[in-house]
Amino acid sequence: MPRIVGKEYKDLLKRYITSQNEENLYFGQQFSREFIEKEISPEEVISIHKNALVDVFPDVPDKVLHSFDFLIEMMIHYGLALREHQSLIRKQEEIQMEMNVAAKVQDTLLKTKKPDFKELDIGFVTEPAKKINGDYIYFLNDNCSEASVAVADVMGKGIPAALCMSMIKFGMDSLRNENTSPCNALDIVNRIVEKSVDDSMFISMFYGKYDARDASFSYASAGHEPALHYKASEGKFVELNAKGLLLGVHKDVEYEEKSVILEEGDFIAMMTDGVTEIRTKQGFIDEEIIQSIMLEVKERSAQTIAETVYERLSQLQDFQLRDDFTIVIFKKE
Amino acid sequence: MPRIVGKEYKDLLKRYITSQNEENLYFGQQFSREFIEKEISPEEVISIHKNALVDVFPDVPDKVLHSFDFLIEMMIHYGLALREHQSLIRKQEEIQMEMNVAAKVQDTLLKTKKPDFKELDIGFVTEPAKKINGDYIYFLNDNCSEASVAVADVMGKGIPAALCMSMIKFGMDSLRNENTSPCNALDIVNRIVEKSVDDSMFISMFYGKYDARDASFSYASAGHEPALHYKASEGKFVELNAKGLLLGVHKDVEYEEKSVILEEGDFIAMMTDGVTEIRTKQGFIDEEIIQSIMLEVKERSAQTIAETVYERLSQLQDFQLRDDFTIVIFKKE
Amino acid sequence: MEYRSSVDIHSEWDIVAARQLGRNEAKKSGFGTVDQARITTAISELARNIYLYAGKGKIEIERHTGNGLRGITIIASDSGPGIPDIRKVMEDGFSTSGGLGAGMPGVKRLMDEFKVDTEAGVGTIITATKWLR
Amino acid sequence: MEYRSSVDIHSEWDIVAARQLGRNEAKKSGFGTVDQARITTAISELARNIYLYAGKGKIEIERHTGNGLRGITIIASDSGPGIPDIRKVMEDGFSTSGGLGAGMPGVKRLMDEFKVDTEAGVGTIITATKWLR
Ligand SMILES: [Mn+2]
Ligand SMILES: [Mn+2]
Ligand SMILES: [Mn+2]
Ligand SMILES: [Mn+2]
Repeated sequence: MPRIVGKEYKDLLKRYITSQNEENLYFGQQFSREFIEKEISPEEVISIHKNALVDVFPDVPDKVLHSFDFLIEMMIHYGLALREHQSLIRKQEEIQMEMNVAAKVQDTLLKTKKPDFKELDIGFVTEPAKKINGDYIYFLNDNCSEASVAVADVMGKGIPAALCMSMIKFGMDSLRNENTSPCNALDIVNRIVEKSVDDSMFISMFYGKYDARDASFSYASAGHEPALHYKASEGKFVELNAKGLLLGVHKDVEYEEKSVILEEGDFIAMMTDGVTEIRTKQGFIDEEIIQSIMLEVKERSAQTIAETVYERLSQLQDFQLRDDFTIVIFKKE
Repeated sequence: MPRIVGKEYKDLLKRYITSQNEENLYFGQQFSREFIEKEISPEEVISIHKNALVDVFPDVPDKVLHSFDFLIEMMIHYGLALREHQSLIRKQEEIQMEMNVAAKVQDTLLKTKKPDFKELDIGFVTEPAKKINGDYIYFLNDNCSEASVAVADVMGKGIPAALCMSMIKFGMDSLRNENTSPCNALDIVNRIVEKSVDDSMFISMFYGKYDARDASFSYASAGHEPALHYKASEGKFVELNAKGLLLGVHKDVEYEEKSVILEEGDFIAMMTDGVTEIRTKQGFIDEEIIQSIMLEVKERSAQTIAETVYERLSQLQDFQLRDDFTIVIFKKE
Repeated sequence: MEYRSSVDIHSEWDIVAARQLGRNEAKKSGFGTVDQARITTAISELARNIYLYAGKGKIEIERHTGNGLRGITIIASDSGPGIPDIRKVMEDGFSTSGGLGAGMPGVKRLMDEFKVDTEAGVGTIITATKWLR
Repeated sequence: MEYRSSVDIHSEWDIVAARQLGRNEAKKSGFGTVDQARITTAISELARNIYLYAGKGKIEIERHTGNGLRGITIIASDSGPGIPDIRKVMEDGFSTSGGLGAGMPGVKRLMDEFKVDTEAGVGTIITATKWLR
């Protein structure tokens, strides 16, 4: 324990004992912060105090001095808790840094290239609620006439979700060379997931495929949120539902496949539940809000539509996402 | 502040002031733990102490009492640090739980089956330094005459490493159906890694393949620690080096492939740098320690050899691993 | 009934004046020594923040008396730059390691109720209350 | 030169005896009040662990004197079940929340050097030293 600290403490204590004014307490407290920064433990503070008191007031009764020895003993465990605290803060900072690196690795690992496709304008936004994203978008662009996308949401957030996701990525990679249908794609990914993860981990996925030859959009869903089809001719939205279990539940699942034709100005919005199940302090928002936001900007680019939905909904939530947020727009030009 | 606590404290203090014996300090300290559990802050302890002292010793001088008021003021920031500590511990527990789930997911995702192979006794230990392992073992057992293993170490530890590892797993999965040579296996995995991760992420890998038809062990290395070949006939170890860059650096790398013949009682030890670069407070350990540990138990099973190395080296490090620890033993019976 | 008094913060000495006012009011409200020290520390932190980050401002002390709940409210207001990222400022873990003193999470812990209103370029009002139990 | 003395641990009262021995030896070594209390607390934790988890054992105190380094070593030994997962026992974060007291990380912090030897079914020897500065 530094001697200078004891000297300074004695001076402050002496002044306070002489006249109990606020100024001395203010400086005393400022001084106590330095103590904490210098990792002086509370039992040392008591000991410094005891020595200062004896100096200031030499005839302090023995009983009082004994009482300080007792108090020092009482403070030892407080001192330990404080030192543990300092080590925990260091640990916490390490974990933060690790999460930042992990988020960067995830970005590179899962990067997917948006197809550059004539007649089809593609836009998307995907934002994690915490550092690490548990939603996932994967684009496939097999040949010059087809563009596909898989939108997935891993149950749970954070690291466990991220680990599962890299599995999906490599499952999807294995589809690259096959010109496959939506229900077939889900079937293949489902087998991989079922084999690789345990029963507590589920993944929902929407798979959509646009075929430029007949302007058809075919889709299948593994327990995922329905997509929305904006019909420009009617100025209305239609929900695109397709039956199918979540990925990873059973080995053999029948995925229903459906299709619609896209007219000029039509678009498809594929989302995760982080978009549709937004909660504010007042409760869940009405899903129609999403449609009305999209209606406002329906003439704009696919990317603008996606970004507008994100900005408006994140404002509604005071800019604090409770779940990962992902939206993909396929718009027929 | 509960009144009962004050009463009990007063009794303890009174007894201590009367006779300064150890018993009272022991009970006092036990009591102080309860204080911490009840979240009684250090400034409250000083206040309890002051009140008890006045009770025990009514003619305590005013100056002493003022000094306690000063001490209370000094303790306020200590009290805040302690409460912050309690909230950090709760946060830490949350992260721990997430890590536990992630570790479980990783285990399931990366599970590999040790080949059950006649003539070849296989043993291994892989222990993460933190919750999540950045070392990886992958066994392949293509047919009845060949058993292969890949031992990998992702640069860095923890979550970022775990994300990369699932990529390696799916890279290896794609080898399953090819009866490939070690240098070919490294070449394929290198291309996947190079494509998927950014330039700051490197992976070292040792690939070994035992062929029962001629008792040969062929191997290749991507910047990995050399393996050790124990020659029973000479009672000595030989290092198995093979040239090759780390995975993920360049797209096209030539991996050197070599091979040795295993005689009865021979074994190969493949390790990560978490085994060979062990540091104690006194500095790095001499690598010969590993050899002398293995010599001691060379007659035992492959699993016992692996476990003995782990136990001894972890003791040398005071049971605190600084890096993930992985060792695989292939022993000719 | 409510008694209201205030101290303008222009210099470091005004921090001491605000502390003194708070301690007196806390004593009048019937708070014990430890709670007096806590309320005073909270005032000290808020006044110091005004002095350091806004230059000047005001600390008001409201003493709630009467039959209902008794307690003390601190209102710290300034026309400074505002707090750009409240989430970050309210985060734990830096109050003891850095030189920032107890910081906002500390003030929140010292009191029972805590509220921040802030707008960039307009200023900040922090309201914190402690009830007598 | 080294002075060695010891206390057998069979009952909770022996914990007090071990503490007393440790405090006396620490005082003789020239440690101040706070360090005396720390050494005594470390002994207390170790003796309590013996009492709770091994049933019986021994606390030895070695006092290092002479021209070189001066200090005190505590050797706590038992023939109990051993510590199954030392890494877990050495982990931070549970000493204050649980009812386990300072635990092993606490003892390590109270002293300057710390070493555990343990084997399942054979027993545990913990050695901890504090140097006089
Ligand atoms: Mn999710
Ligand atoms: Mn979701
Ligand atoms: Mn590593
Ligand atoms: Mn390593």
